[in-house]
Amino acid sequence: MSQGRPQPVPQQPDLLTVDSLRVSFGRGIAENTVVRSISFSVRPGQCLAIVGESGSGKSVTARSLIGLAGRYANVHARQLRFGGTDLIGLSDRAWRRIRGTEIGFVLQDALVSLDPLRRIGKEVGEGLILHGAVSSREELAQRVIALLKLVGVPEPETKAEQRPHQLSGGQRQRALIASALALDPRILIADEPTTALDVTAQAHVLALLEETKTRGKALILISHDLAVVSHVADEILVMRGGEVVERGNAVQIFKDPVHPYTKQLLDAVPSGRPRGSRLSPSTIVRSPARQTQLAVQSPPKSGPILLEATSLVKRFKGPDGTLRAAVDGVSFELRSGETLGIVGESGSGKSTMARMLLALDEPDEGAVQFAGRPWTTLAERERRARRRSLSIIYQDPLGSFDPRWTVGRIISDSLSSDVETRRKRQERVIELLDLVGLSKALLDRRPLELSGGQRQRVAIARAIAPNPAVIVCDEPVSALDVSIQAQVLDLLGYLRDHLGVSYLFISHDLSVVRHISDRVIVMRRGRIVDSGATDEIFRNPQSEYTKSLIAAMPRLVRDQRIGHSATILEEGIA
Amino acid sequence: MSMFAEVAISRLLREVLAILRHVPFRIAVCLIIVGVFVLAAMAPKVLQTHDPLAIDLTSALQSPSIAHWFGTDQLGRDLYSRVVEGAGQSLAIGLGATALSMSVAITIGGAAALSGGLLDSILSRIIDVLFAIPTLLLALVFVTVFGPSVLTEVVAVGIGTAPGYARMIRGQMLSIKGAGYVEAANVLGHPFPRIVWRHILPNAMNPLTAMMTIGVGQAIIWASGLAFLGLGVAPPAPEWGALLNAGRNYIIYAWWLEIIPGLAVTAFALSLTIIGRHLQDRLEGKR
Amino acid sequence: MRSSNARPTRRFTGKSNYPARTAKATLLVLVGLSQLPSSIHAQEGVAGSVKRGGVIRYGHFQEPACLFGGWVQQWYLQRQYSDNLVARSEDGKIVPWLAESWTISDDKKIYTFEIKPNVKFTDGTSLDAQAIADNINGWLSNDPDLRNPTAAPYLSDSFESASAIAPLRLQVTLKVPFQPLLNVFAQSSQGILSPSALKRGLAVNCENPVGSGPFIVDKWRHGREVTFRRNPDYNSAPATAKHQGPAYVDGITWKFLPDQTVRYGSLITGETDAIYDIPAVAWKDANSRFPVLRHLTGGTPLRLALYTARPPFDDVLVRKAFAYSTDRRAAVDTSFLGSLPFEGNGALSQSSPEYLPELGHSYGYDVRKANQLLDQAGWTERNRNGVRVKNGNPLIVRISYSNAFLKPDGEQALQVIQQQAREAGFDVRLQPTNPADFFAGKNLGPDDYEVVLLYWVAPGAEIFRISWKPDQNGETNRFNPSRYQDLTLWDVIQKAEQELNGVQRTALYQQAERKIVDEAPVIGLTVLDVTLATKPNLKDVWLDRGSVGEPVFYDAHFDDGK
Amino acid sequence: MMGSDAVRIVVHHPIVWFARRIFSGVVVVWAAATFAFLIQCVLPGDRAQIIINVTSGNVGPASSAELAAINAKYGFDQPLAVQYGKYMLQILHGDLGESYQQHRPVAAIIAEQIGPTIVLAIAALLIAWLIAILTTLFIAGRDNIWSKLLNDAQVFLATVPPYWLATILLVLFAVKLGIFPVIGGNSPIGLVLPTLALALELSGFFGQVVQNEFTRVLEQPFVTSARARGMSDFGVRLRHVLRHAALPGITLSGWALGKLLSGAILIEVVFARQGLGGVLVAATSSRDVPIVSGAVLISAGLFVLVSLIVDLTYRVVDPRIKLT
Repeated sequence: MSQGRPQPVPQQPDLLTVDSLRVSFGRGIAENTVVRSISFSVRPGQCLAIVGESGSGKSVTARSLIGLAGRYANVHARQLRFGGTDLIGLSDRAWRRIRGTEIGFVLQDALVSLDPLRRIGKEVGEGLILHGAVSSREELAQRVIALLKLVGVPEPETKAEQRPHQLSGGQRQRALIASALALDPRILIADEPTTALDVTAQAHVLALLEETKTRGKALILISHDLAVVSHVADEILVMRGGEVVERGNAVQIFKDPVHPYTKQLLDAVPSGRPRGSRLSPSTIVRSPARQTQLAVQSPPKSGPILLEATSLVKRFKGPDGTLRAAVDGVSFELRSGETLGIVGESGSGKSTMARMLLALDEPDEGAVQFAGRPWTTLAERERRARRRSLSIIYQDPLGSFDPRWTVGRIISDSLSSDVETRRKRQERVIELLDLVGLSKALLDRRPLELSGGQRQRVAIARAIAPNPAVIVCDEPVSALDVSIQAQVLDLLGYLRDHLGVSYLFISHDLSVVRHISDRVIVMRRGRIVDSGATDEIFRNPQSEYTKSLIAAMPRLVRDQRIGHSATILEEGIA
Repeated sequence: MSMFAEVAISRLLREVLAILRHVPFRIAVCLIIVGVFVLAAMAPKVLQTHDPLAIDLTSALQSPSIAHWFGTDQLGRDLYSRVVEGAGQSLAIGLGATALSMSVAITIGGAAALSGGLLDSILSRIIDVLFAIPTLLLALVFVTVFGPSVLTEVVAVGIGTAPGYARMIRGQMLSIKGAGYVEAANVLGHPFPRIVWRHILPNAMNPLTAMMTIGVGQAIIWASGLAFLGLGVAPPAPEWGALLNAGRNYIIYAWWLEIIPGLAVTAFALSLTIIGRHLQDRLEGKR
Repeated sequence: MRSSNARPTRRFTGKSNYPARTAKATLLVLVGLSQLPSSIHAQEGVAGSVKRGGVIRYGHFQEPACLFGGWVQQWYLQRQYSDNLVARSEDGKIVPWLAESWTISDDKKIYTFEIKPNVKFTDGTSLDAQAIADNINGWLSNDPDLRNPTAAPYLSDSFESASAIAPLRLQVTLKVPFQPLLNVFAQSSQGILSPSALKRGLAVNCENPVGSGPFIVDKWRHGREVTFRRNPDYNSAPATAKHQGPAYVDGITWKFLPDQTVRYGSLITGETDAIYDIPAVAWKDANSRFPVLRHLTGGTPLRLALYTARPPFDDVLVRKAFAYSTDRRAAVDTSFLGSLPFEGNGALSQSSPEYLPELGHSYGYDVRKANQLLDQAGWTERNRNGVRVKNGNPLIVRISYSNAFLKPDGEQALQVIQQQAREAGFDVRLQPTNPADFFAGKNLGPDDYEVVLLYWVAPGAEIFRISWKPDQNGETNRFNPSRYQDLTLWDVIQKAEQELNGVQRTALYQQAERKIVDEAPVIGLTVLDVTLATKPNLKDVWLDRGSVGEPVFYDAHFDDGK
Repeated sequence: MMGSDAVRIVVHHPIVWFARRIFSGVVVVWAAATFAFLIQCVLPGDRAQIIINVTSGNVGPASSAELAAINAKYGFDQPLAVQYGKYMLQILHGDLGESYQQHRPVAAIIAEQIGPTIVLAIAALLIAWLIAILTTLFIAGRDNIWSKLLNDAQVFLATVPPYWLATILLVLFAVKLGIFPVIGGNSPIGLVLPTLALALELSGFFGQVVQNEFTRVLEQPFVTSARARGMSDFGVRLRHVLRHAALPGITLSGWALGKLLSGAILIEVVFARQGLGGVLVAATSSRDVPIVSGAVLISAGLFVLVSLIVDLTYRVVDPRIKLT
C-alpha cells in the first residue's frame, strides 16, 4: 500500500495550528530559551515529522502541544489552536479534558513509559476510566483487548494481565501506543517511538504508526533518525538549537535538501551510502609529524590471524534455574588489519562474547587464541602483560571513566609502561588527543564536563594509547546523535587505516556495521546464523533471519518509498 | 606526573573557591554553628562568661538573664558556661565513636565487598547479626560488661553504629567494584590491589565523608542518650548528656536546665546533618 | 556492710532495743488494753461521717523482685497486706496488734503473748498462736522459703524457740535477754503470713503472698503496678490505727513510677492520690499544694565516713579541718532545696531518742579554723594548684559513693563540698560508682578512698554497736568503713546495752555520741526521710513509725466534702 | 557492565527462597545466641560475687562457700564448652537463663515486658508511615514554601534527640496542659504521647527517603504518559508515584525496627512505661547480664522475622523483584 497512502485532501482544514511557538525555562536573567518561533500545522491523515539531534528542542515542542512542557516552562505562541479550541492559557482542568481524548501522546522506551508496577491492561484502560468512556468492568476489559489487538500485540488476553517487564520491547511500545489510542484521539504525537527498539520491532512500530495515519489520524512524529522518519512523514521539520532550519515536503527534502545542516544529517546516515565513504563533513586534523610516524606501521589488510575463537560456549542460570546458553558454540577468526562486524539484536549474546574475548569471563567451553598463543586459558597474571594489546571501546564511555580522573590522567593511565619519562607520556597524551581530534585544552577536564562525542573520542584515545593489535568496539556509536555518530565512525575508519589495528565491531545497527566492516557475523540466540564478506551478506543473505533483518533495516528513501512496511505490518499483527 | 599533579591542585583550589562562592545561606549558618561549637571544644575559656564549676549558692536556679544567658542550675553554676564546657567532651565522644565505627565498618564492609565469595558471605552474616541488634541495646551490652565510663561510651556507641555503616560501605564498594571504569582498568591489565587503591577506595570515600559528618552528630545523640539513662559520664563533668540527665529532674520548675542543653545538642547535630546532606547532594549532583 | 548501701530505696535493718521499761511491762499492757476500747469508740464515732469506697492510686517508685522480704521496698508493700504481732507507736511505745497483751518473765527470757481471737488469714486459715509460732520459727530456720533476712540477724544469737502453749497463747523463749525483741516484731518485714500459703513455695508467695492485713494482694503486673483489694473481714487493726474493722477504701493501685517528674506530675494532674518521695525540686510547691507527710528516719544520718587508718585522716586535726572547711549546711539547703534538714551530728540522726541537739551544729563553716588546724597538723606548704602538701604528698581526698544509690540532689551536695574544700587546700575528688561495681567492692578497698558516703537507718543509738564494734580476733567489722577503732568508746557502748535503766542508758549512749562527734571519724551531712504527698481530699493517711515509715492506707478515706 | 543483564538474572522458586531465608535466619539467631553467651563470659570480675552482692545488697567479698554454691547453681565451674552447650540446649527449650537480680527466668521477664514495647513500636511505625506518606503525597515535589518547610521539619525531626523531645512532650501536654495522662499505662490515650515521641523521629527518616524517591519518580516518563492520558496531578501522585516512592521506605522498615526498639527503651524510661526499657536499664546498671543477653537474642529473632515480612511485602508491591 506504499502507493495507497491517501493524499491529504486540500480543503480539509488544519487540525493543529502552531504559529511562532516559543518555549523558555526559568525567569529573568536565568531564562533560557529552548524553542524559538516555530510554526507548523497538521491535517488529519497527515504526518508531520520533527527531526533534530538531542538538544534541538524537538521534544519540548512536542510536550508543549499537550501542555506538559514542565512546571518551569514558559510557553508563548502567536497562535496555538487545536480544532476549535485555543490552547494558549488553557486551565489545567481544560487541558485534562483534551489530553488522551483529543490528543494522544507516545513517549520513547515503553519500559519506563508504562508504569512498571501496573498491569498492561490497567495502563491501556486508564484513559478510558479517566474520561468515563466505559460503564462496566466487562466493557473495559473488552475495549482493552480490542485495543491491544488493534496495535498487534499477540495473545492480548494474557498480555493484558502481565506487567511491562514481561513483554518484549516491541510489544511494550505497541501497548503504549494502544494506551494513547484508547480514546481514539484525532491526533497522535509520538516522541522517539522507536529509539530503544531492535530493528525488526522498530519496523513493526513504524508500520503501525503509518497504519494509524492511514486511518485518518493526524500524526506528529519526533525523531533524531531521518531514516526512521523517511517512511512515514509527509512533511518534515528539521530543528537545530531550538530553531527550524528547514521545513518542507518529505520527498522534497530527501531529494535535494537546501540547508547545509539537513545535508549533513542526510550524509551522516550510513545506510544507502557507499561503504567506507566519509560520513561527516568535519575534517580530521593531521599533524605531518604523526603522518610520517603512522605511515611506518600501516600494515597490509587481512594479514595473519590475530584473534581466533573456537566453539565458545557460555551459559547462565535462566529464570527457571536451568542453564541457558548465552553464547552457544561460536567460532570465528579475526585477521590483522580487518574489521569484523558482529550484528545481532539484544540478547543475541554478542556482548557476552565480547567479554570472553577480553577474558573478562571464562568460556564454559572452547577457547580464544590471541596472536597464535593461548589467551582465555591463561592464568590472569600471565595474561596481564599482554592485555594492553587488546583494548575496548564501550557504548557508554562515561561509565568507563573514573569520574574523579582528568582526561589527561585517564589516557596516560593506559599508555604502555615502556613510555617512561613524564614528558614523553605527556607529549604522547596530547598527541593522542590531537589524533582523535580533541584539543589539549581538555586535558584537565573531567568526564562529566565533556560532550557525548568528546567522551567517545577520549574513550577511543584511551583504547589506542597502548598501541593495541585489536580493539573491541561494543556498540560504540549507538548512544550518539547521527552527526556525532558519523564523526566517530569516520574517526574509527581513519585510525584503522593509519594505525593498522583490527576492529571487532559489535552493533545492533546493520547500516553502521555494513558501513565499517570487511566481514560480518550475524548472531541470534547465541549462535552464528550468517557470516561472510559484508557485501555478500547484504546482497544475498543466506538465513531467513538475516533476510528479515535487512528487510526491516530502515533506509533513506530518496525518491520512491520501498514499501516493505505492509508486509511487516502483517507479521506484526499476526 | 607533575603535570597532572599541578592540574589536580589547581582544580582543587578552583573547586574550593567555587564551593565557597556558592555556599547556600543555610549551609553557611550551619558551618558557623559548627565552627562555634568546635571553638568551644578547643578553647572553652574564650567563650565562657563564668567558671563552669564555680558554685554560687546565692544565685541558684535563676532563669536566663543578661548575667546568665542560659540561666543557672541548682548550685548557681552558669549553664551557658557549662554547655560550652561540655562541648569538648561531647565532641570528643562523637568523633571518637564515629572514627571507631567507621574504621570497623570500613574494615569489615570493605573486606566483604572486595573479597567476595565465602569470606564475603561470612562477613556479611556477621554484619547481619550485629545489625539485627538495636544500636542502643548493643551499647547497653557494652556498658553492662565494662561498666559506665567515657571510654565505654565511645566504644558502645562506636560498635553500636558500626553495622549500619558496614552495610552501606559494602554496598558502596560492590557497586563501584562493578563499575565500568574498574572493568576498563582490568582490561588494561592493572593488578587488582592497584585498582582497589586507585579507583575503588577513593570513589567509595566520597560518600563516606558525607556519612561521617552526619555520623558525628548521631553519635553525640546516642552518647547523650546513654548519659540520659544515667549510664554515661560521671558528674560534675558537664557533658551534654549528663546535663540533659540532670536537667530532666528540674524541668517542671527550671525548664532551661533541660531545654537549653537539648537545643545545643540538636543545633549541633542538625548543622552537621544539613552539611552532610549538602555534601551528599553535591556528590550525587556530580554523578 | 549494708550501711553503705545508701540507695534511695533504703535497705536498712531497722534495729531497736529501745528501753522496754520492763518494770512497767504490765502497765504497758494495760495501756495497750485501755487503748483498744477508746479506739473502737473512735471508730464508731467516725464511722457515720467517714465516706467509704474508692480506690487509692498510689505512686511509689522502686519495684522489688518479691512482694515480701528483707529489702525496705518490700516492707512498704508487706505493711499493706499483713499484720504484726505488736506495733510501735510514734513515741516509741510498743502497743498491741495481733497480740492483745503480753507478759515478760523476770529473767527477761520468756515472752508470753495473748493472741487476738477469731482473726483469719485472707485464705481462710485461722491466725492462732500456732500460725505465729510457725512464722517465727520459720524466720530463723535455714529453709530459704521461710528464712527472714531481717529478723534472723537480730535474733539468731538470742532466740531459742517459739511455741503455742494454748490456741491463743504464744510463748517465745530466748537463750539470753534481748531488749529489742518487740521492736523487731513490730517491723513490717516481720508481718505474719499464712503458714498454709507459705507451703506453696517462695515463687508463688512472691507473686501472691497471703496475710491477715487490711488489704489483699489482687494482682501484680510487673513493671507497672500491684493492685490490692480491701479485706472485707478485717478485724485485727493495731492499737496505733485510727479505727477498727475493714479499711474504708475499696483498694489500692500501687503504681511503680521511677521517674520523679512522672511521679510528681501524676499527682499534679490528679492521676494519683498519693505519691512517695517528693522530688527536692518540687518540695516547696508540694507543701503549698498538698498535705505532706514526712518521717525522718532514725539511726545514723547520711554522713561522710573518713578513713582513719592512714593519712591524711589518721590525724584528728585534719578530720576536723575537713569538717570546718565546707559549708555543709548551705550545701544541703541548696541541693535538697529545703526538703531535707542539715544534720551536723555525725553520730546519730535527730529522730533518734538519744539525739543531742547541741551536736547538730558542730563543725560549722569556718575556713580560717580549717586552715589553722591544717597548719597545726603540718600541712603547711601548698602546691601551685593551691593544694596543701605534707612531705611531698598532696592533700587528696577521694570521696566514694554510688551515683545510682544517691539522688542527683545528694550528688550536688558533694559537688559543693568538693568546691569549698579547695579553699582550705583539700583536693577533693569524687568517685561515683555504679551499683554493680559498688557491690563488687569497687572504690571501697583500703586504699581506694579517704571518704565514703553512707548511712544506716535504725530507731536509735543501738546502731552504735554495728558502726563501732572494733575488729576482734581477726574478724574485721565490715560495717565500719571509717576503720575508727576506739576501745574506750566500745566499752561505753557495751555498758549502755547492758544498762536496763532507760535514763542512765541514754546518758551512756550520749556519752558515746559526744565522743564520736568529737573524734570526727564521721561527719554529718543530712538525715534520710520518707516523704508522702497526698491529694487534699485523701484523709488520714499516716506513716508507720514502727519500722521505716511505710504509708498506711488502712485509715485513709476520700473526703470530698471539704 | 557488558552483558550484565544476562548475569543478573538469578530467580529462585519461592519455596527454595523461603527455605534459604529460614536457614539464614536461624544462622543469624544462632550467632546472636553465641554473642549473648560470650557477653556473659567476658563479664569482668567474678560473676558469682556480683550475683551474691546484687541480691543481698551487701558489699565486699562473700565467703568461698557462698561463691561455690552460686558457681555450682549456675554451672560457672564447668568448662566453657560445656556451659555453651548447656546454654544452647536451654535456648532450644525456650529457657534464657535466670536473672541474677530478680531470680526469675529471663524468658518470663522478657515475655511479660515485651508486649507493651512491641505495641509501642508498631504504633510508632504505623504513625511514622502515615505522617511520612500523607505529607509526601500532598506536599512533596511541589515547588512551594510548604514543601521547603516540610523538608526542614523532617530533617529536624530526624535529628532531634527523641528522649529530649519525649520529655518536653510529657511536661507540656501531660503535666502542664493535662491533655494527655502522665501515666499512660497501656490505655490507648496513654499511648499517644510515647508513640508520637517515637514516631516523629522515624517519620523524619521515612519522609526523607520517600520524598526523595517521590520527586525522582515524579519526573519519570510513565508519569508523563499518565498525565498525557489526562490524569490529574493528584491522581498521578496517588495511583502511580506513591507506590514507587513507598518501595525504599518498605525496605527501611526492617532497619526501622532496630531504631524503634532503641528509641522505645529511652521513651519508656521517660514515660515510666511498662516495657523492656525499664527492665534493660535496671539490668544494665546492676550488671544483670542474663536479661541483657536475653534481650539481644530476642531482638535478633524479631529482626529476622520482620525482615522476612518486609521482603514478602516488597515482593507483593513490586512483582519485578526477584527473591534473593
